[in-house]
Amino acid sequence: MTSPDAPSTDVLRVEHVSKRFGTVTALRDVNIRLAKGEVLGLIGDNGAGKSTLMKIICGFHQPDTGRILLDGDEVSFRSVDHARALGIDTVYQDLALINELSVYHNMFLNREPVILGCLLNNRKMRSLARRHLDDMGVHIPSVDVEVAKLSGGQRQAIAVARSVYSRSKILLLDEPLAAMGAKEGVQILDLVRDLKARGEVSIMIIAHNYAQVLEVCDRVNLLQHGSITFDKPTARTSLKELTDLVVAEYRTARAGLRPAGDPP
Amino acid sequence: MTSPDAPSTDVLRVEHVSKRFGTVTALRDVNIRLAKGEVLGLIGDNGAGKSTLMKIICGFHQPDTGRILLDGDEVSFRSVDHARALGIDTVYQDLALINELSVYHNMFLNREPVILGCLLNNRKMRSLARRHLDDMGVHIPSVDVEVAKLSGGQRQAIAVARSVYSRSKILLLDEPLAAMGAKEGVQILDLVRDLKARGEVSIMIIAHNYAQVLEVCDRVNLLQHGSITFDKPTARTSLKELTDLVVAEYRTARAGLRPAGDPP
Amino acid sequence: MPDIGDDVRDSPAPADVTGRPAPNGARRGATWILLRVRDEFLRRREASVLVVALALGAYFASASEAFLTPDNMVNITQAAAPSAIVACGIVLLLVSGEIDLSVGVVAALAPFMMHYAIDYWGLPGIPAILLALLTGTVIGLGNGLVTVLLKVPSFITTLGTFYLVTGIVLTTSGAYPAEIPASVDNQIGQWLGAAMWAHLGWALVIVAFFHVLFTRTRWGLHTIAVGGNLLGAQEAGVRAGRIKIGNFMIAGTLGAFAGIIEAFRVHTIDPNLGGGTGLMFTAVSAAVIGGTALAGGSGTIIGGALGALVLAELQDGFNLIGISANPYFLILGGSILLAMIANVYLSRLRRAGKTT
Amino acid sequence: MPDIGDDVRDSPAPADVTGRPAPNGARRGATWILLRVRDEFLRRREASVLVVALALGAYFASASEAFLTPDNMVNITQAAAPSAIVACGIVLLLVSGEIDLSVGVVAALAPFMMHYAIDYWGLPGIPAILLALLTGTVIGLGNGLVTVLLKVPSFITTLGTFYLVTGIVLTTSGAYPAEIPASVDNQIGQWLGAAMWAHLGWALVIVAFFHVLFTRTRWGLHTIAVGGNLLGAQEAGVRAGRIKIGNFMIAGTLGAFAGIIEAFRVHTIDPNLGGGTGLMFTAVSAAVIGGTALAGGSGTIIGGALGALVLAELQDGFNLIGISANPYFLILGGSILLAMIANVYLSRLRRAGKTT
Amino acid sequence: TGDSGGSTPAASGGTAAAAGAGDFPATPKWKFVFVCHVTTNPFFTPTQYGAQDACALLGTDFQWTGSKDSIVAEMVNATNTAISAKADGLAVAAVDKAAFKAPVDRALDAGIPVVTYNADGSREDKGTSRLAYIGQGLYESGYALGQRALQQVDSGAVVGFIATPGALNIQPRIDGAAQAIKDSGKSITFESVGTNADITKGLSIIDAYAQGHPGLAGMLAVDAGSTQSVGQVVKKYNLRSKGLKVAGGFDLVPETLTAIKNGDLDYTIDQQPYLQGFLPVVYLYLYKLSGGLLFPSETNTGLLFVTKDNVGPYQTTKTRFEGSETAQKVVERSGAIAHAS
Ligand SMILES: Nc1ncnc2c1ncn2[C@@H]1O[C@H](COP(=O)(O)OP(=O)(O)OP(=O)(O)O)[C@@H](O)[C@H]1O
Ligand SMILES: Nc1ncnc2c1ncn2[C@@H]1O[C@H](COP(=O)(O)OP(=O)(O)OP(=O)(O)O)[C@@H](O)[C@H]1O
Ligand SMILES: [Mg+2]
Ligand SMILES: [Mg+2]
Repeated sequence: MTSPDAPSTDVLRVEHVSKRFGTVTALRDVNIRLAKGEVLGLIGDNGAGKSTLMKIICGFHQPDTGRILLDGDEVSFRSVDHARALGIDTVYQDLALINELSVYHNMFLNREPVILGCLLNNRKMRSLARRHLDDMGVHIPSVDVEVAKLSGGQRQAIAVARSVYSRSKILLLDEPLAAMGAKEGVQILDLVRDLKARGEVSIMIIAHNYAQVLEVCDRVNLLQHGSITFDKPTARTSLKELTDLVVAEYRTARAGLRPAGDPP
Repeated sequence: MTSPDAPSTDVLRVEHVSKRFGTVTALRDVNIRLAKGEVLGLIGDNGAGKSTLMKIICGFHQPDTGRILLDGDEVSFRSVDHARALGIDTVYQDLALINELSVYHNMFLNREPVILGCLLNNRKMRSLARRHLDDMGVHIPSVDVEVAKLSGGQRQAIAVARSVYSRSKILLLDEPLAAMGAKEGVQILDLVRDLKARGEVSIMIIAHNYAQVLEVCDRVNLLQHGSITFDKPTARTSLKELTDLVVAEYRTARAGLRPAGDPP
Repeated sequence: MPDIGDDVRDSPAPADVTGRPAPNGARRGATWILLRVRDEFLRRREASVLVVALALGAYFASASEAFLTPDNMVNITQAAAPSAIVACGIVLLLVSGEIDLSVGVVAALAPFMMHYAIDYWGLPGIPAILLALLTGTVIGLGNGLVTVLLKVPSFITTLGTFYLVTGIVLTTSGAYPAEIPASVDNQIGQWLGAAMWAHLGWALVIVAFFHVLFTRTRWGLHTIAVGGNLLGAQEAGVRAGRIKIGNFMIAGTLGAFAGIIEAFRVHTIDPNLGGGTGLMFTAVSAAVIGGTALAGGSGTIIGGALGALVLAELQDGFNLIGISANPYFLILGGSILLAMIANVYLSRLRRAGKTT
Repeated sequence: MPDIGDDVRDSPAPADVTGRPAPNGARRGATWILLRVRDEFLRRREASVLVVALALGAYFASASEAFLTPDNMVNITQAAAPSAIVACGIVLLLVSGEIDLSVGVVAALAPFMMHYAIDYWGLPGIPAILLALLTGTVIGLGNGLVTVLLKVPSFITTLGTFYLVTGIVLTTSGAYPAEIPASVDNQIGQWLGAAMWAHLGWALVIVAFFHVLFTRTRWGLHTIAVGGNLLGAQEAGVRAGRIKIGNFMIAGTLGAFAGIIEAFRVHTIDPNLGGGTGLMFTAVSAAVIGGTALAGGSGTIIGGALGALVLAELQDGFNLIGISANPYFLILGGSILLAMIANVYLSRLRRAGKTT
Repeated sequence: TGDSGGSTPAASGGTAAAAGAGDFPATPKWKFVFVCHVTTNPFFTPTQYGAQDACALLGTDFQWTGSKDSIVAEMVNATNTAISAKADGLAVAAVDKAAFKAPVDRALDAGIPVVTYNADGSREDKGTSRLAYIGQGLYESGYALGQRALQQVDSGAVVGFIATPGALNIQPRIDGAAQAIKDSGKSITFESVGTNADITKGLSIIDAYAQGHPGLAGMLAVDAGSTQSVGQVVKKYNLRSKGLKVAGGFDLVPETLTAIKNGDLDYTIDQQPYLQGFLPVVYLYLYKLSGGLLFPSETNTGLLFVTKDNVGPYQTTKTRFEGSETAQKVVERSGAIAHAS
């Protein structure tokens, strides 16, 4: 869909980004690009740094080194709010829901429609929330209920709906299907496909289910121990290749029994 | 592996259990049985009541009606602690980790080895924790780190390790692979297979990935809107049957556009 | 005061995913309206405190004829108003996960600021009063900045401010009360607390305003979000620092305001007004009685005001009956325990009885 | 006091998953030990408060020759000990997500119980003292039961108990001080607070005991779990109710004990011992200064004790220098703010400087 | 030398004359420590002015410390600290008969002269080995409060308000008042009612009590806040016309004086707190100067009933002697001095 060296069409470029937490190096010299209308899959082991990368792109963390380019211009996000104002929206792996708030308030948190310039438009939030959740095939007792009372999948649906329906330029989805039922999962993938078809929005999806990644993504990146080690269009790879890439390491480990120390 | 009407070999039977939360009926007249050494898969939509059922079996919720039989004897759990004393252990969907505590303290929470009758044996907890996590192929910076600082998959690994290594009679796993990477997921399934091979423990797994369910489970139950609607040995069903069962409903819904009201 | 938005929820409400029969015909019409009113009442978290407040009122009315006289009503509203007003700020702070111990001494400082501004610096009445309020705002800002930017826990920040402001009040006043300046000891003073019903009026206006702010604006929603799940709120882009600092400023301003109306009421400017931590303590108690969680994330403004009312009723009622100094505390403690056990029991009933 | 288990962590520590070079040879030997000591120190959350306490000590020692005299050391330990002891209970309670406002008046009640038991009920000294301690335990039990079983927020439960116990103290004593009974005004009294170093001894023993309880036993671990994530702890089978009730009982007992040693020290049984909420307030402040979160889930016993020391140093030091009451508060407030900003800054340095 | 009135009464001492004051020899700048039970109470504002003025006069220094909330342990701590700091003299408000024995002994052992002021143990037991007491007993002043009320009341209900029951600075006063009424043998019921350290709460409480108890024969109060509130409540409900025979209390804050003037209060007791600060400094100074030959003398600072008749000067003059003014100035008076006929 995009040629590897056409920066002009890239809505997002991450260049040489590193990030340490205390003594843990979560990311080292990572480069990523996302073209307009593209869906990029990001895969990798647990603790590889995927979520950290995403949180840097959405302005939650600040990178230690490196820079981020939006439509070719370097940006430095002061906050999540700032990044969102520039069109970047995120589904977090930990969902970032407020247990104390109702479903609809969570869905519109920090993006609440108001009337008279200041009063919350609860009516609008309620009906939109209900519609979006219906679209996703997720049934919840009521949009007035506090999210603390919902099931795992219902909670995830709220987080996904919050971002997917936000009409932003760039969507970052961190394991959006992790707690989703088979049926609801299919429906969300449909939704992503719809968005892609409209070509307005560029999406980056983190997922551990490679079949799903291959199904909706245009391109796959593999993050290993904080570095990107693989970058191919999905058309030119396969489930087998991805599985082999990742599981190979595991096989060797298993074959040689348990490694003596911690692997690097 | 077990004949359907041999209650004598069932380590666990759930009979006519119902549960309401305020106005939401999460479970209605549910019957489940689990034979010794059996691995039962429990599948179903988001919000179907799977986690609620599991929390009743492990003593966290009390059922409104119905009863639970352990090795043929009716039991009434006063608390999670009580159920655990009787050999039931659980991986919760929300993981039940204490962010403020270290990895190893979390792994041994409420099951801490002590020396001199009262002092925590931190040395033992540390080394065991490290070993178990290595077994699962999960790498964490250090077992001394607070779990709040870990990635989603790392956190899940801790919750899984906590229960899987507890040597209890009955293991309840609520979406144990949801946040797991491909590699780590394979390793945990291996672990479950190991446990099964030893034949000591009976396992109930909730999962949305039917392929994985078919791979390790002996039998599958489907929970729909609070009731069990399907119960077959995995040998006599297939990925297609399960998918059709669940997604059929979705197809009809999609075909007829959006349903007018909320479905029942 | 029902949520404005409550009437827009669909009927039939999709309350029961597993298909509970829809409301039947009989529920329409008059019964339906009654049930709606009952539901609406039960839906409100403040309902149980209100019942407790009413029950206490009924008890004291039966125990003493004087309880329901207008004079005594004035007395109760005057006792409840300052803590209700301060409780508005405290509820916002507690909900957002912070606390302000200094609010009571800010109440003592504000009337002195007014006094200094008028009598020493020659300001006219109204600007002097605004300056006094602003002092509260600025102290709140200081508390907020130290807490949010320097990351000192607010308990400690405001403990420091508490002593600091106490010291300022004592050194500047010589620990001696001052008189209300003549230039405000007139109509202005009447409006600002000296008149019989001034306290009630201000309390109603302020409580109503903050109730709307808390339940119907983004500020309130974000306050809950920040207190309920700080990380989550930040991930969602909520500016947690701003919210907290803002709430400190609100609390400081309201503390100053409470101090001013109290000074006008008791007609003296006393260095010990607010009783050190006393006013803060009463306001926090009112907030918690009203259903605000000390740990943050949930609360109600009206509940806080009702909590202040409950405390004022207890104080007034037992004094009306005439309990002596020593057993007074015994009885007060016992009644607080009883009333709050009843309150918790009522809330549980309420939750069980809710039909939606 | 390093964790006993700290020495068992593997070397090379797998600190850096992404392959930071292993500790090189130079780190072995003497340097290595020094670095280990430094690391061990930096690892401890109490390190920053300790530095603040030492810095204050150094400042006051330079400002007044009398500061480091043995007499003054006794003064400081006597001022710090009661709040350090009470802070142990308060830390446990705060960490498990609760609070006890009544602990200060329990301190006032306990010596009166001793007095009644000996002088009115004819008990011998030691049993009377045990009875007095038990009174604290029982009040704690009551607080715990009402909070846990009846689900009244502990702020309100213990506010009720606070007034209740105040009432009991005042009515039974006639609001008048009593004398230390003769049968304990001897060696027993010396051991229990009258002797110069008794306060320090008790404080060290109690703080050490609760430090071990908190950091090295299941009780402490479960206390953190309950306060950090109540639902999660319950899901893991931790008996949250028991932990909380137990901690209330500990707090009550320690309150009673603090009251008794204070009564012996000042050699009078005063209904105002503890100053109402004063002692509780100081203890909570000490706990929070020491790094305990008001919202629960984390804290340290030693930090609480150091917090009490910091407060006692400030009080003693400024008195020694000769600051009078009114400006005293101003200076105290300012120094609390400064000291705590330094404290937070030091903790941040500490976290950044940690090598593991 | 008298004009050292800074804005803060507690600022330590006055301007030290390098040479001695007057024709006294040069002395070191002796430092006297006052330990008070309610350090920030307005009652003691004039006391601090008194100490400050004496210090300015004599070229000495003083420190005002103790407890804010009448906590004995804090006072003991402050006393011990003063001993550690090698103070040159101590003035202690001995509000407890047992607690100060050991500290005072220790101070005397260390060669530090100690006097007590304002409170001197209990009635039957002064409790310390202090050199002298300067002041008027709290209990005695309360007793006087009650006795004076008896001039106007023969029967009925009398209430006494106390801000902080059990607090050592005022509990003895109310106990004294109760005793005076009891001793009279008249058929008067006396009830003590707690108000609050916070004057705003206190006012509400007194208001409620008055409403619940129509027909009170007397309303007394033992602290400044409660006294002024009694005056306001008497005025608000015009209790004078409803059978109230006597209303009185303590201290001289402006609202109280207004109430006296308007007749809402019959009397308030002036304990002359200025002298309780001035005299201890003078006595301690002379003791030091004379090498112990001039022994401090027991001084009853007396009490003064301020009534409608003599309230005038109190109201019209703001003065350092009453705490209402920081600057020192001469208060002119003229005419005959009231005296018993
Ligand atoms: N706030 C933090 N403080 C300290 N360490 C952190 C923090 N966040 C992440 N880490 C560490 O950084 C590494 C990368 O974490 P990250 O969450 O990015 O992994 P991930 O690729 O998203 O893994 P998963 O698939 O399990 O979600 C992990 O080792 C984790 O422990
Ligand atoms: N504590 C609770 N209070 C109120 N309602 C609850 C509570 N727990 C669960 N529910 C409701 O019960 C229903 C079943 O929830 P449950 O968590 O059992 O679903 P689940 O099958 O595990 O779904 P998922 O696959 O999404 O995890 C949901 O509608 C949920 O909202
Ligand atoms: Mg992740
Ligand atoms: Mg679930």
